[in-house]
Amino acid sequence: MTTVAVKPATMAQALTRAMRDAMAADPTVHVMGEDVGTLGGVFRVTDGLAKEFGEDRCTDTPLAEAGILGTAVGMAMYGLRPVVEMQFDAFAYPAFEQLISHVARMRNRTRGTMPLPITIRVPYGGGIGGVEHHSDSSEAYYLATPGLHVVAPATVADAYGLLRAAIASDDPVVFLEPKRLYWSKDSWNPEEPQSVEPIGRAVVRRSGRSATLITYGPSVPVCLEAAEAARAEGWDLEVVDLRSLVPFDDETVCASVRRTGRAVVVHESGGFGGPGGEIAARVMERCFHHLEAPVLRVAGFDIPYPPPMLERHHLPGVDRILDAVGRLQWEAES
Amino acid sequence: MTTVAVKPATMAQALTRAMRDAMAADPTVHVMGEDVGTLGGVFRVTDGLAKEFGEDRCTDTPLAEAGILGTAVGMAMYGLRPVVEMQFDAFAYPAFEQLISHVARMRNRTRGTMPLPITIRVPYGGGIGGVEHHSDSSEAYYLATPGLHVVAPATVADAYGLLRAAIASDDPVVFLEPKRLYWSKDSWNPEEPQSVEPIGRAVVRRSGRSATLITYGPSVPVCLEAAEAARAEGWDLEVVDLRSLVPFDDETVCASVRRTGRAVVVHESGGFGGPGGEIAARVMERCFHHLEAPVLRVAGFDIPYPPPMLERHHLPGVDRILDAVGRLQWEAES
Amino acid sequence: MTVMEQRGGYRPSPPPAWQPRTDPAPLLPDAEPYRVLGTEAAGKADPGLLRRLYAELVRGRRYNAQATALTKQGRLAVYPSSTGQEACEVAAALVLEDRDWLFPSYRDTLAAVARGLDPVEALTLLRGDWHTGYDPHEHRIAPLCTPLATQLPHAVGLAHAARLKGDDVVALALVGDGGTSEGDFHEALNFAAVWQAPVVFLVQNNGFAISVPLAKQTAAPSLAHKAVGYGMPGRLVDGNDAAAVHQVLADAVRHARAGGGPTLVEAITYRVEAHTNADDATRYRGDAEVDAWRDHDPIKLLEHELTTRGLLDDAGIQAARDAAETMAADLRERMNQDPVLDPMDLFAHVYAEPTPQLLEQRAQLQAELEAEGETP
Amino acid sequence: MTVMEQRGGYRPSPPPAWQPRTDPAPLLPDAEPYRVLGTEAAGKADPGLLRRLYAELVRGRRYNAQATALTKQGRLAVYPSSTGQEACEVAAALVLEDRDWLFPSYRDTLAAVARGLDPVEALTLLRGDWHTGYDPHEHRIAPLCTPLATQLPHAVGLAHAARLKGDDVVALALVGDGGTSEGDFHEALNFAAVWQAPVVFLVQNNGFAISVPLAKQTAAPSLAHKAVGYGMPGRLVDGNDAAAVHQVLADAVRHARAGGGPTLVEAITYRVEAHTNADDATRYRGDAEVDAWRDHDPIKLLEHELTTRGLLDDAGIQAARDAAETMAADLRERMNQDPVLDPMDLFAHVYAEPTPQLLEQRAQLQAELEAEGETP
Ligand SMILES: Cc1ncc(C[n+]2csc(CCOP(=O)(O)OP(=O)(O)O)c2C)c(N)n1
Ligand SMILES: Cc1ncc(C[n+]2csc(CCOP(=O)(O)OP(=O)(O)O)c2C)c(N)n1
Ligand SMILES: [Mg+2]
Ligand SMILES: [Mg+2]
Repeated sequence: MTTVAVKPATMAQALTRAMRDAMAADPTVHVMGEDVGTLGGVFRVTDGLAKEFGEDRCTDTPLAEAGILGTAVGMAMYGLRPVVEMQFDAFAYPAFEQLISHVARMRNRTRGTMPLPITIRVPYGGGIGGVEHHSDSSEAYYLATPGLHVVAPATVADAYGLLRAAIASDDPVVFLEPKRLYWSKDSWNPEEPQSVEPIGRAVVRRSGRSATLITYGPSVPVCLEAAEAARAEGWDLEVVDLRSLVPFDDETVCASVRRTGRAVVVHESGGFGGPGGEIAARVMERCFHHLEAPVLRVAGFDIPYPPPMLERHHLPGVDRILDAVGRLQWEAES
Repeated sequence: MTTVAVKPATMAQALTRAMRDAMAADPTVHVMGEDVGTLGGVFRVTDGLAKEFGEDRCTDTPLAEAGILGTAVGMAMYGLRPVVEMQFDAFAYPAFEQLISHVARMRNRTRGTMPLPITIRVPYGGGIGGVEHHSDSSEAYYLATPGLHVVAPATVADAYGLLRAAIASDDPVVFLEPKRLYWSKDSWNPEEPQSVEPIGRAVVRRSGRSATLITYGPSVPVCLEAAEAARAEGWDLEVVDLRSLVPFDDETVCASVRRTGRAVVVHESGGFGGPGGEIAARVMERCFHHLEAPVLRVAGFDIPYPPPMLERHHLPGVDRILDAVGRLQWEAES
Repeated sequence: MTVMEQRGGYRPSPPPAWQPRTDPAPLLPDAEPYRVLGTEAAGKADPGLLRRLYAELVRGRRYNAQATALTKQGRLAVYPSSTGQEACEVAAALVLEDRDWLFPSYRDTLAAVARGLDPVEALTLLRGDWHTGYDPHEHRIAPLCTPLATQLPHAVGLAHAARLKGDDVVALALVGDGGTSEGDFHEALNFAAVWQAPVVFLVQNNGFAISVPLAKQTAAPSLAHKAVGYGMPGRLVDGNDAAAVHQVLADAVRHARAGGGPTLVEAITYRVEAHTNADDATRYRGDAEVDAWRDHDPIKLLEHELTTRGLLDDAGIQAARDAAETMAADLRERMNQDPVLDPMDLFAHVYAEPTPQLLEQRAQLQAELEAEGETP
Repeated sequence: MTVMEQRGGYRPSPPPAWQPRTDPAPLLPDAEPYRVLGTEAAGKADPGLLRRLYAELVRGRRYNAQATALTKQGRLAVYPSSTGQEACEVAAALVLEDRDWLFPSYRDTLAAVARGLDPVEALTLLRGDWHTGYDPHEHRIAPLCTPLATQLPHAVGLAHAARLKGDDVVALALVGDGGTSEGDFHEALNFAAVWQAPVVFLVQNNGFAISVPLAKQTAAPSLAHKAVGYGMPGRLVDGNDAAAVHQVLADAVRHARAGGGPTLVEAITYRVEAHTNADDATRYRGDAEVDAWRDHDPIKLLEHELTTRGLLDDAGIQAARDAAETMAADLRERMNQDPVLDPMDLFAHVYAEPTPQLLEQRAQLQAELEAEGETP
């Protein structure tokens, strides 16, 4: 056997590869959206798919998000597996009626006779210097809509594995792709055979004993960085990457918090009415007597996403996370 | 002075009266929506307004919710105060892009130079035997959208007072009208001068010492009923009616929970990602050391709203509330 | 560069790429709604088809009456009647092949029934025991759609998918005049035309969207004129003339099947009853208007044609009525039985596999019901 | 009732209420885009207007070049250039009275600048220090709108409100060819026509929506043909002929002002540069197409006309270029200064009064910044 030097791939490349493999394996998989064909998407995530599979399998649609999702519903009714790209998070909003009133409910409405295996890829979150409407974190809307799965990868390998699982799922999946991780790389090797990662399982990204950081998507690397920095303060932080918000992996999360007795939920999305409230409440309900301190939240502020030059003040960073960890009532410790 | 026997009015009538008084007091107030003019709305809440103020002040629009809200934005830009009716909660979804991307953000976008004083009336919630899409509780979507106020009256007097405040507000207000309370009556006397109720203040509807039920809108009467029933079990429950979800009255809520040491959040909206998570998390953050038990939630199930014949199983009722109260770890009491 | 140089070197050129993409003339609807009954065209119509349409109209009218009666008896939560619009409903059902798909709106239970769906299954939504009472794949009838116009992109997507697969399938989507104002109408028609999807859109212009008359809904010459803006043909038809509706739809279906792309058909009809049993139509319209339309009635029109031409006699009329009564009696009887409900269905179909959270909630409800003694 | 009785008693009647609401013929656009330059119509154009348009075109082209250059220097986050479309941008600005309103899309900073807005304020969004860099009321320019087509209902609502108030105000809304596919386009045009609002819609059909060519966007004969479906006139114009665009818009504005209702204008133009500085246009189109359009250039066209007719000489050309250079130098200099930012602005304008929750968050950020030593 010869060892080949392999260039690590970016998350964007892993996502492309996931769609390519899914399309090759299953002729019912169709990619559609604005600029996904000839251009390969504004983030180049669908690069090469139209060329390889033809424009009927990877289609540049007219510019109308409700139309995109609505026609995808019809295609799914006829047995296809549409993978829809919404160009930016805020541009999924025109499709909300189709999403809430149909995509999320069609299986239930028809007693399971008309499932809709649609994957909705949403480049999401901030930190890329995008002008207004290009940096929203819209997961709160999806969480509150029963019938959807909501998934957000944080690593290159998960981007591949979870997207494959999403496309293979018989249920609609909102697949949140952290925009600012598109160009992140890790040890994922595109030359190796890749594995599908089942939806619904959180993972401990870093073990620790002092407290648990519960997070997902773009905030995972930030939490890992915070955990490193926390060592200087004498805290050994555990980092749980949820990976999937729906279904929610109570087991992994609660096991960690029961071990550490303290938790901070971290996400970019606005705090009020955001996922953090749900997560904190769940943890409290389940681990109340293990908690040494309230579960705290570090989130985006409750404001419209700021202009690029101010976004760093909005985004949860290492300092803000450490500050929250510091407020976990350590005095009571000794 | 002579005493006159006064027929109590319904919530629907109080809402009509609030719009009428606002329109009479301020010529910039315009009511618009589907069937609000000649018909007076499918719930008759705008009854008589077109007749009294003319069709230009109370307008039957074409059937297009994004168009309704979008043109209301333009009208507000020119100095009017549109009061928009969405015919049912699920039919507000087509207007979400206008709501999220413009209504909620225009003031912020323009550094306050272009406020949008729009009131969006949403007949909301279930319990009226409505077929699919007629009974949603969509407040989670509004909560997670900074820039909106979110208000839900539970009494006839509040329906009047809060709607007047909403229309007078220089900010957009999502005004959630509990459909099944439209025909509820209480001691409100339409002949008396009425007062505006400022947005943002919760109120204790019933004092009690054992535990706090935190609720709003259609669940308020259910909680009051549950509190009555709880007396038989030896519990003296306090009921806090939030009235406004944004802004949130932490003060009133926390004062109550600090007194009682136990709390249950009750709402019809789905539990996962619903308002209850936010509320429970806030209470925990602020009252951790006063809590004898985790803050529990009684909410709708995490399912699409059920068909009429099954909705009673979905809606939080007295038994389910008492059951939750029973799980507030009373053993630790003595 | 000086002016002189420029003047010598530069010649204004026309805009390079632009050309009219299609000739609009054939897309424009005729000035008057197309009619068959009472015109020469009726002579060319297939008598068998006319008789079949007649029988279905009579049955449809009876179905509407029966369903409305069931609301009064508390057996249906609500019923939006299509009385007066039966020609559209029935023609839409009959024009399709078995393999084609029908996309009804909330008012179109009759179209589903005329296509062969059991009326009880068609009415499940309105009775309130479940959302969709049938397997859409069985009769190729999409769920009755409540959010207006949202079914139109579904029809386009399905037709497009069938075409991609090489299947000979046409989708026919129904929508009301009010529904044409929704953005989804626009987006669906545009996608259909760009994709040349085999889909036919039938707008039943019944004059009202609940209380709102057409004049407040649109300023267009006709709703069929909207077709031009998408590059598809628009057709106007007398919606109470079952033969005409059938013919116009049949042409459009044939056109779609042959790869010619979508058509928009506007049928001029009238909602004779209130919006639903819960509506009070006297608030927004007078009797005179309704009476005028009652005269231009789809059943009367076709009956007149058939009897005048000796294609139908009293016995035939009676036979149609009897068949309708049999259907109504059966419907009445079966709707008078309480449906069997299982509260656990609330959790059964939300996902392919229930989430752990749903399993917890299911267990909670189960426990509650056991405590109440409702289930064994 | 027997067949005989019926035959005697019933005469089929035509559908009672229906009649074509308006004659479609005058709504239809002409077969060819309207042109002025190089045609006889140019002789009738006001020379002063033509010279003014020319000066603005030259300034506009320079503005586009300068803004693109600023992206390379990192002074703008992104810039969507309107190079090649200056005739539309400039004509839209010049056709309005002071009291009228302009509703630009994200590409239309030039229209705002041509209307009098300080270029630095116009570019604030794209520099990234705040969303909208100006008070919309000052120049009656709505915020540059990023979500496509969503500004169109705003324009309709504003025009409608002005009319209700009795004010003589027209709204002009800009949208791209891609934007016409959105539901909001449809809903806005329909509301405008039903309300007869004084609004003009200008579609800049520049051939592309990012990478997607018009042929994948619509199958309509032209985008102007969409007007018919709303009952408003549709007009086609050569979008690189500034005189023609100005004239067609002026007619539409006059029509709206006189109470005649809305007009849809499609200007055929071309996006000469990439979608934005971040886009790579070679992925989806060839040089030949671009070159052909460079020849049909708005500045060249007008310059040719003016010089040929002796209305412009080398000195005049030079003067226009000098003015443009002055603007560019000033813009460059001012954009090279770092904007002064106050992080507390994040909380200042979310509500009229910040909520208690926002006050807490504001205090948190304040404390963080103090700890960092960023603020005093
Ligand atoms: C998106 C949406 N908005 C509002 C409604 C409420 N609604 C139900 S029927 C109706 C009127 C429909 O009119 P039309 O499309 O003409 O159909 P018709 O009732 O005449 O058959 C309205 C407004 C709805 N179902 N969906
Ligand atoms: C609702 C919405 N969807 C998607 C986008 C992303 N987007 C920005 S510009 C653009 C293309 C616009 O094309 P067109 O309307 O022709 O305008 P042009 O760029 O040619 O000026 C797209 C898809 C957006 N801004 N808004
Ligand atoms: Mg109708
Ligand atoms: Mg374009």
